Amino acid sequence: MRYRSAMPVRVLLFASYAEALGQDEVAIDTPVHATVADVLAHLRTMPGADRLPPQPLVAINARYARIGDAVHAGDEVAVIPPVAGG
Amino acid sequence: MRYRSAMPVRVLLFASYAEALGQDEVAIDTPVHATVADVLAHLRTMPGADRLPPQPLVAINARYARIGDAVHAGDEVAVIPPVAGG
Amino acid sequence: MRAAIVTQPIDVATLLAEVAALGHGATSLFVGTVRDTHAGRHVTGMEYKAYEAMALHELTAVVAEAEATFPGTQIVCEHRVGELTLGEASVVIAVAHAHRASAFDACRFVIEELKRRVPIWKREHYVDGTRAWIDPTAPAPREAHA
Amino acid sequence: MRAAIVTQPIDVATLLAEVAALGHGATSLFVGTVRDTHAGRHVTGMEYKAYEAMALHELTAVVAEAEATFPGTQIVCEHRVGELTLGEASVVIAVAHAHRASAFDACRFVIEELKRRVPIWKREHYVDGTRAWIDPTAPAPREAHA
Repeated sequence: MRYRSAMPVRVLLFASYAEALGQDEVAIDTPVHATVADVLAHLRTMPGADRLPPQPLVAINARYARIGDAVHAGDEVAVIPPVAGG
Repeated sequence: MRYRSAMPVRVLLFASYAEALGQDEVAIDTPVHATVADVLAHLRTMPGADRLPPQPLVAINARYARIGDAVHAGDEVAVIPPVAGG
Repeated sequence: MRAAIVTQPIDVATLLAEVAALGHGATSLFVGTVRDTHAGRHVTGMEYKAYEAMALHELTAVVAEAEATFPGTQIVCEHRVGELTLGEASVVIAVAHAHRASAFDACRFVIEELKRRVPIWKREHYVDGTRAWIDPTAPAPREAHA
Repeated sequence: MRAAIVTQPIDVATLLAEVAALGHGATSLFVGTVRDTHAGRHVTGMEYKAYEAMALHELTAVVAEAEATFPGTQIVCEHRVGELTLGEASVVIAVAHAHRASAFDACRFVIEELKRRVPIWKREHYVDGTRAWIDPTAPAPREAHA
């Protein structure tokens, strides 16, 4: 096992958030033992990320998750704008 | 004008009430200045009328009416069983 | 608005089209159908009978009251009379509005008021060939009335 | 029960037929359609976008919860994604039950929960050619959200 190594995570952006960052998918590397909060912190270094709210809804592998939930290698993390279906 | 004369009234019966009296329409004569109560009293002298409830819903000329409402010559009085539409 | 007592099968698509408008974002439709069971008895068919002139008057009044109570709703309601087979629609109510709350509430209003005051009666036909006029005010032996 | 995210026009008759059963006396249908106005702006079209895998999961969960909350209901729901024109159905919910109260309540439950948690977004197209993703949590300047 390689501790301290980078861990690849796919981040999905939708609707106004995708518009804000100019892309709907970002591949990032996070430390192992990273949480959703770490992923968001990484995202906030990107141009346009100032338009994300302080506490966006998030999902891990297509299920709603909490900001403190652990993220694992290969996970798909989604940042979910206020939903507007119907 | 002929006071004290008989006044023709058409009485409509529906559903279980028509079944009870064996007919769906009755032509009766009531005194002038009669009310719905008088019409019902007349109806109660007929065979099967014991199956009518003490205070049935009534209508005069296709509008809900009260037991004390006046009935006029040529009126159509309906005795309305509990409705069951829908 | 439109209210009608009809003798032919009710066409849901027609009613939906009738209330459609570009300003409407929500449509609530209610369909009442003939069930195969009532109060624990197996039903084979149903006969609806109306005091037609009065039923049309009351149904029209109910629909008008619903549109007045929920401003902006567009409502169409048809109630069928005559002999119906199992699964056939006895009543259809279509309500459209800009928003869903009024559409739902007005649709519910119409069916509740219709059942409370529109002079229509139904006679169930049973497997054994007997028939009985339904009295919704009578206590049901095994289940609540639809 | 059935829940689906679809790209083709939703056929109301298909959904109604799908929930029909001889034991059902009541069907509540909800249709959400694209309006020509929102928050005082004239809308010319709408684009719906879903996080598809998650949207299907959540929509299925909502329908399953509705059937569990209102036992005896049979529910089908389709939500459309892609480009829609004015008046087209974005969502249709059909709920059948023996009795009307559960049919209405379950139908309302599904649309409310869907709007609360199913990850679908919509972008309005305006007369001036601009487009905007809708945030239902933002205060609307002139009217409440549909």
